[in-house]
Amino acid sequence: MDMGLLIFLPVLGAIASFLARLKQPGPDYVPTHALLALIAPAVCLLLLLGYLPRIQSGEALVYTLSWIPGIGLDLAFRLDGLSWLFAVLITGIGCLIIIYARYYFAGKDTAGRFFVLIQLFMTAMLGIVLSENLLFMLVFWELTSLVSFLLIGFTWTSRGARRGARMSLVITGGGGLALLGGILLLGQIVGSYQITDILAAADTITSDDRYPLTLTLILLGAFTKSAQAPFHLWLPHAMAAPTPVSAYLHSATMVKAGLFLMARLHPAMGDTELWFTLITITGMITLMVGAFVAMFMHDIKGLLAYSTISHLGLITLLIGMGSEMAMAAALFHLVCHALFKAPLFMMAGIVDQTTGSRDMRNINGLWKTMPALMLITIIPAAAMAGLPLMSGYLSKKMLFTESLLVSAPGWAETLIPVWVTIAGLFSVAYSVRIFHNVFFNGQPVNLPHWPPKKKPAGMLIPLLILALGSLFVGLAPQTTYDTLVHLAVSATALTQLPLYDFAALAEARVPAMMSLVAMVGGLLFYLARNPLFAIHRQLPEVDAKNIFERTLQNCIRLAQILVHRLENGSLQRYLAFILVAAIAPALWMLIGNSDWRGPSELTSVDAIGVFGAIILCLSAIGVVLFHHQRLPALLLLSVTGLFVTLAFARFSAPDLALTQLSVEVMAIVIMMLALSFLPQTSPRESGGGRVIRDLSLAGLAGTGVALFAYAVLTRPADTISGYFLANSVPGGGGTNVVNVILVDFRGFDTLGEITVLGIAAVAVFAFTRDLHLKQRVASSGSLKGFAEPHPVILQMVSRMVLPIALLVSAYIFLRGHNMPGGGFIAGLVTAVALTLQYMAGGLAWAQERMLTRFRPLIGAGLLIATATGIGSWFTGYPFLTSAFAHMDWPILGEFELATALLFDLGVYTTVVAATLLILANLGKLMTVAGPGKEAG
Amino acid sequence: MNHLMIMPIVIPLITGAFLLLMYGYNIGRQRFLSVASTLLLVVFAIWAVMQAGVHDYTLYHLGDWQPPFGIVLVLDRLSAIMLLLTALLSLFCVLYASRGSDEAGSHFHALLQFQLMGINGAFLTGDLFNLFVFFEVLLIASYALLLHGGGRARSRAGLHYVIINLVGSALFLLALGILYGLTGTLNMADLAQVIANAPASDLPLLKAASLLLMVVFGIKAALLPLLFWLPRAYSAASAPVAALFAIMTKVGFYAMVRVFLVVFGLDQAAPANDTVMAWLWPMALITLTLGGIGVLGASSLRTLTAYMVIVSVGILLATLAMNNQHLLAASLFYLIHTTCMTAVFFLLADLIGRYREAGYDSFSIISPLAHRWLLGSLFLIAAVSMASLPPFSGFVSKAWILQTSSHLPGYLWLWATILGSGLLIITALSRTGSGWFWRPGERTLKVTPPLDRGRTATVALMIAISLALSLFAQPVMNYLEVAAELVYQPAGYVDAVLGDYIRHDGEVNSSEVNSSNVNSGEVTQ
Amino acid sequence: MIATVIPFVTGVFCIAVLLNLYRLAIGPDIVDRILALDTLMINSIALIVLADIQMSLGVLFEAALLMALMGFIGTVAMTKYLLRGDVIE
Amino acid sequence: MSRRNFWLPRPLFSLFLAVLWLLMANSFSMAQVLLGLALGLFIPFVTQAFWPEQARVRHPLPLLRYSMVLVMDVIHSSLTVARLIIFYPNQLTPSFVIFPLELDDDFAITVLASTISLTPGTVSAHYDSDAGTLLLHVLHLTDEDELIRSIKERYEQPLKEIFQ
Amino acid sequence: MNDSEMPLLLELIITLFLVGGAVVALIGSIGLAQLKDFYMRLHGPTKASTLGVGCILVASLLYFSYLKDGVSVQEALITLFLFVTAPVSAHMMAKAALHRKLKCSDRTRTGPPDQ
Amino acid sequence: MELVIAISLGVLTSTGVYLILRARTFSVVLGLTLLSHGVNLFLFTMGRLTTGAPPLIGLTESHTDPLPQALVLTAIVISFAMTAFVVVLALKAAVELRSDHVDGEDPNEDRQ
Ligand code: NA
Ligand code: NA
Repeated sequence: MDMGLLIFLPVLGAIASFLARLKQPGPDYVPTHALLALIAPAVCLLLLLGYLPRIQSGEALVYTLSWIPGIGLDLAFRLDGLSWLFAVLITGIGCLIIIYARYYFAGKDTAGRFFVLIQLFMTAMLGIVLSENLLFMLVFWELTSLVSFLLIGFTWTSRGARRGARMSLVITGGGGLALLGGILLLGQIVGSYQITDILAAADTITSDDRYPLTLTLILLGAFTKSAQAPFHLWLPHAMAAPTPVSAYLHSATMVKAGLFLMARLHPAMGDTELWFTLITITGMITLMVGAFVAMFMHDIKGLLAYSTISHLGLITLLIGMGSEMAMAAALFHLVCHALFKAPLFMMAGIVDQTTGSRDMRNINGLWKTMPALMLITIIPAAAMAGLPLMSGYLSKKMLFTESLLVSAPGWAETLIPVWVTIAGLFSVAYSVRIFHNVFFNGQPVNLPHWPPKKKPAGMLIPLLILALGSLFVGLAPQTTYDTLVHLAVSATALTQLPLYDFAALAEARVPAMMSLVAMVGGLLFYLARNPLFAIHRQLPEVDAKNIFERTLQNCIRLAQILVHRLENGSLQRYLAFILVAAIAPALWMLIGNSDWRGPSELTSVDAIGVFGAIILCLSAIGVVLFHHQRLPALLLLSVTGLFVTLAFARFSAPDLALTQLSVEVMAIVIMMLALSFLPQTSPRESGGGRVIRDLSLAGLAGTGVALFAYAVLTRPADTISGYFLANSVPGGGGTNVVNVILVDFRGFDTLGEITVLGIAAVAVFAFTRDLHLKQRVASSGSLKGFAEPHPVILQMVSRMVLPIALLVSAYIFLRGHNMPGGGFIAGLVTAVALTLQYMAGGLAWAQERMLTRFRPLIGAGLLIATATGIGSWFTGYPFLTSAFAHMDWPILGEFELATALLFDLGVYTTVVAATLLILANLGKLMTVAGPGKEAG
Repeated sequence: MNHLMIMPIVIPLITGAFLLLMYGYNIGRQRFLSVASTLLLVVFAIWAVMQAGVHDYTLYHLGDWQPPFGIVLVLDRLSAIMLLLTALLSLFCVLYASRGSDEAGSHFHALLQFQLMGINGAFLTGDLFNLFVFFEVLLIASYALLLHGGGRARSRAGLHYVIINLVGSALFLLALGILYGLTGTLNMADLAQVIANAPASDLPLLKAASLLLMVVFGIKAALLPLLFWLPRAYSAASAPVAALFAIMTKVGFYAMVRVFLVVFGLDQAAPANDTVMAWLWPMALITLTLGGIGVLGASSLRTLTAYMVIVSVGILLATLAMNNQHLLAASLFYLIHTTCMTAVFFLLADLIGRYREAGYDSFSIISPLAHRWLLGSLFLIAAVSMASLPPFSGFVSKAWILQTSSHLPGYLWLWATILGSGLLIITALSRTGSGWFWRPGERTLKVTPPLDRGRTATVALMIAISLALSLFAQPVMNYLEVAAELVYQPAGYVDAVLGDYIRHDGEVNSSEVNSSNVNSGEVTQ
Repeated sequence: MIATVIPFVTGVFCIAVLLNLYRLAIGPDIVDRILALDTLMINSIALIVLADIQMSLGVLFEAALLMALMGFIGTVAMTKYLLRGDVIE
Repeated sequence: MSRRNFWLPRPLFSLFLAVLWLLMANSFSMAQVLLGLALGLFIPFVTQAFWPEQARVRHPLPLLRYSMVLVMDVIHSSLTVARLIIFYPNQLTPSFVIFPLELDDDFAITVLASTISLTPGTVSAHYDSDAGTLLLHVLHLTDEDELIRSIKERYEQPLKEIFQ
Repeated sequence: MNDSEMPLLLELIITLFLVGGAVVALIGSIGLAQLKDFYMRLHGPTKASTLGVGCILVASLLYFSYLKDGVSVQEALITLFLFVTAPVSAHMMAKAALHRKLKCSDRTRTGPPDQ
Repeated sequence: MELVIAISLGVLTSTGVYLILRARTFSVVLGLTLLSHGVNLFLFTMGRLTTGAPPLIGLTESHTDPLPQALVLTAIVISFAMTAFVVVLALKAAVELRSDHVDGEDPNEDRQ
């Protein structure tokens, strides 16, 4: 249970530190904040030590709490030797780092932020190592990437910090995605994300054909995290972070997460050819690249960073070898590395802060000014070099031993020993260098602070502790191994292994020779450094950060270009795409379908019909031919509309004829209103190729529609309409079935339809109100004549037309339920009659004579229609249930009352108001600052 | 008949109409009405979710005409979820807009209500032509909202958006015509059964019609190559509008699910939707890729978010094309997540833009900004969720999608594109974050405008939803699992809607007179 | 007798419509086109009424009436446009 | 204006509308009659603002006679024009004629202008309110003075009677 | 079409109106098509067509008044409407033509006075 | 007759499509109108074509299919609203962008 606490405590700590920072900002409080931040890790450490006995009994403590079983994501914790080892490293070194930071950040008010983030990070790390559920582990995995991003960008004012942070996030984040994929696959293969189950399912996993992919993805995650070549590039640039961060995240803990993962999954996925090849090769390359580049680094942290990379490679290599002993060596070296690399970083930090530089070409002979630091540094440096009696010596020797034991495959047998020896040689060289170059090697060269600033001695405590730890490991390896590492190794092997025999290791001859070679070679190499540096300087300077940034920038530019190519603001292009998308699949589908001609027999051709069809087509084609001269095009368009109307009228659709007719005229008037602001002609601007493209598109579209129409028309019709014809009178109370459908059977459609009309009008109002056109778009101004605006004769007649038109519209409205007509058409007739007044008498003149609040009228219309619908609730029927009654009252005679009529009234009101609102607003565009009432 | 069910359509309609009637209302009253109505919508949506949790299908016979003759509304888990999502989203948008962006033009709230009416109608209707009508309602409203506030960028983008959608509507009518001409009905359930029993000679035509519908819905959902209107339109719209538009593409997705899986999917043995799915799959993957590239290439946060929308559409449609029940459930979960987060980002772009000295939400301009820490943290959290990193809903949804798809053929394509686009998103967002909050260095504004708590709270709340969605994912997932299961049992849908109606004794039905009108005499007296 | 004469009459009006279209096409001036359209409208009223008589339905009066109204409005709008460069002012 | 004028601006016209309604509705049931009257009252009431200010038919009877004459003339003259168009399309001698008006009421002038346009051979092309003239276009002009005189006596005089 | 029991006279009159109307309208359109200048073309349609269509409408009026009991008044209304509006359309078009200073045919005695 | 109708529908569609592919909003509007004519007629014909049988109960004994007519009526109204809207929008855009060119960035569109 309290394993959860292990993870949860640092969160509390982080929150506490955050609050403390809010409460007491400013540098004076750094010590208190540090003390506060120390609590959580310390407690965790103690808890862990408390677990030791149970761990030593070899049991794996597992505690599971269900979270999202649906995706197999549980809050599951696991504490076994491996996780215990890592947890101890994380918390232990964490404590020391915090102590170190207390001095490092002394007098900086960024300290608070550091303490918050470092504890968050601790949470993440503990989460990784203590998770039993792989998905759950992934949560923390990503969290480490994120916190690391924030910590590398800690000093965000510097460009390097920002870039380094982004680089690490992109690389490790990408790795995280790969890992997600890998883990999901693994989960699918095993059927669970619980590590226990996975470790138990080794055979299923390795025999599954998705194994290679799974392994590759998981290793991608691990390699990116642990800075394995070629993903190591981010680590050196992570050195932009403050030294405590580098020491903790980028040497001791986070970069070990990948190694942890490999070690953790080794029993499940290990000992296969693929595993060996992928990991050992990566490890070897990383080992060598790191060691070599480190040699030539002048920046202390840079050198340490590359040496870290090299050591990570080393451990990876060992893990790749896969034998228990190799694993033992790996984990042993992992501990050693943590113990000697952290203090070296701390040393670098102190040197940096006191002298103000990290360049080893300037920093020399510090032994005079900081002897204590020098004395402490001897141990970790020696350990890193792998001098006898040092922890590093043993781990190196273990490595050599293992390298000799590698049997299969052939190439590795000889290559690996040589390889590791050379790498060892380099490591000796750079270890010697960092020590000698910093503390001896003559006089310092123009350092920013000389003599160096004083730092409180307390800052050395964490170094001292770590150094002594390192020394202890070197002197008493067996004890260290037995207490710390052995449990971990057993955990990775899932069995209690025999203890590692260091006595035997001491006997081993060949490894001893190899390390001797490495040491001597390293020393010689170091002595010959200056000519080598000279050569190295000749080599072209490669800055990974710049390469990365450049590639990123190029990708972005490429993306931009591509996007702009596609999304280039050409409406016609988009429309062409859409048409192609519509035509291509449909035709593709219909290519195979030969029987266009359906079974039912054709109706006879009649002359009038053909005549109408021909004229319809001619007028449509005419519109195309004339579309450059806009007004004639409009005339032809209205001819088309007229013949559509005639078609409706001929084929038994009087309602449609009426509607089409009224709509057509209103549309034409609106278009002309707009046209008076637009150019009167369209220039001929599309080239021949374009015209051909469009013509073929148009032709294809037309053919498609024609084929569809023919195919459907020649097939028998079996529709639900019988019901409407049968129920229109008894159920809907009207003989005009179309109208009954509109106001009753499908009244809901009509409600939506008038809403559309209303919205359109309101929208037009909304976006024309601030649009006052002083000048027209183009040379249509010439049209504006001196003729009187409102010819008397036109006025007189149109005024007389109005009342008649109103009567007619009343008639059309009232009979609509039984004969062609209805609210919509009546509304349009009214609107048209009033439009005529606009045209004849002028907007202002007409506005004075009528109520011009169209928007509320639209609202009213919609509300009337809706209210009619709601009314039926009170009689217990659903929305829009119609009710009607045929009355035959004594005096009045026969008449009918129908709620449908009320609904139609709503339609009528909306239509009138909407149409006039649009026209009025278009009309007022010209009247500068519109006289009379506001239109709408 | 339970009238609560039609409320999601009627309430916004009444509110919108009333706001027009009271066109003189000051902005305060408008806001009050608008917020009140949206709150009501949330309430009714919650009711709908619970109702659908109890009864698989709830029907509403408009005008008391039984389907397929009258229009019927169908409430199931799928539509309920969409209703709730819409309601919540719109609530946040209204709240955000009420902090001032609604004053940029007239009738913002009325138009927004009409938009909601359209969206909810599209989610509820069980009639294909009625779906068309509600599409038009939500479109015309969206046109108006898109242009709200004016400006040439909006005019241009709006013009493209409108015209493209008009072409889309024409295609929709074409498809409707073909379907009606061959099946003689419009009710989705009835269509489904007629299509399932259609003669072989009609099948190619029907499938062609379904392909036309794919284009129509593809335009709404922004499927390649129909999506080029989207980036400009979304980045031109005012923040709350763009945020609301986050649901619009999902309407297209929803329509595809309903039409392709139910109407064309009844015949499980030889489904008529195979052709559509075959076409949908590659197009969706390309859409997804292009979206990722666009995210990387975007030059402002709004554009970036617009491409996020495209990415999400790609994922949704690709998963739909894989045509698997459990995958559908997963992608529905993803839909909820992505809708919230894209909305958050549109609002965030505006929120941060207001506090940057120059450049609003542009990446190219380096400008000091106020409230660096608060906005920065907000952005960071939002970005983590958007990049579907744990512990947010995005992680859960993606994990679920990848898991469920891993059994299906071609899953590697899906994985590659999803994970790849994920990397691109992380890259883009890290650039944005560091560019906005780190790059300006210590430079600060001359005058620090006070933080707009209302707007900030709104955004924070929406992000919190994303977190909550992952913390309490399991119940939601269970709900969606059943929702998807129902979608993949079209027979159940058809039975529920049509009852014992079979086309060829339609006469039996037509002879019986609509019950409501028998006793309508006293209704009118 | 009526039945026999109707097709002939309709045919005559079709010819008239063709003549109108001819004028509409050749212009030369826009006013000519408008005049042609106006006449076309009037002739199509006749066509509608004839169709109504032929089918002896009596449901197309309204269509004819609206056609007259709309034709008038259309002509007015267009001439107004020519006179003033604007339709509503 | 007086109370009666306000509520019932044009009694004649209202009646006309009511009758027209009944004819259109094609039923004389009480309900329709009431409806027709209602509309007859309502429509003029809402549209009175749009009406020509002073135009009122003072004497209906001459109006009837006038329209009779008009119909006759239309039929007769259209035959002549038809003959001209068919047989001598190239011997036509069109011309513009300026017609000095005696009427001053806009409405009356409108009626006159329409009359002139309806009678084939003449179209009123432009009304110059300042000069008080109508510009006519004549399809086949033989004697200008004769034309003006005939228009004056056949149409302008009766219109004077009707509207003044 | 059941006009068998229709009295011959009525049928004759209707036929007469139909044919006459057709002819007149045709003449109007011929005029429109072949006359020299716009002002002359204006004459044809503005009344010939109106008259022709008027005749058709009268025919229809008679026909339906017989077919359905009661006067079918719509046609009368249409005719009235046409006769009221036609001159105005003509007037407006003529104004437009004058405004655009259209050429008259060379046979024109006195051209339009320049405004 | 079916063939004639099919062909004219095709022609209407083609002309409409061709016009919406032109570079000026006005042409596009013309094209949209033609297209909607075509589509409305298409939807209308999907009820099959019959003369002299309007869906008016009591007038004739046979009736054509009323449903497509109702649908087309709705469609006409909607496309009217849309046309009006798009016309005004096109006008607004043309005024604001100083040109009604919509085919990509117009060279002679002045930006401020
Ligand atoms: Na209607
Ligand atoms: Na005329």
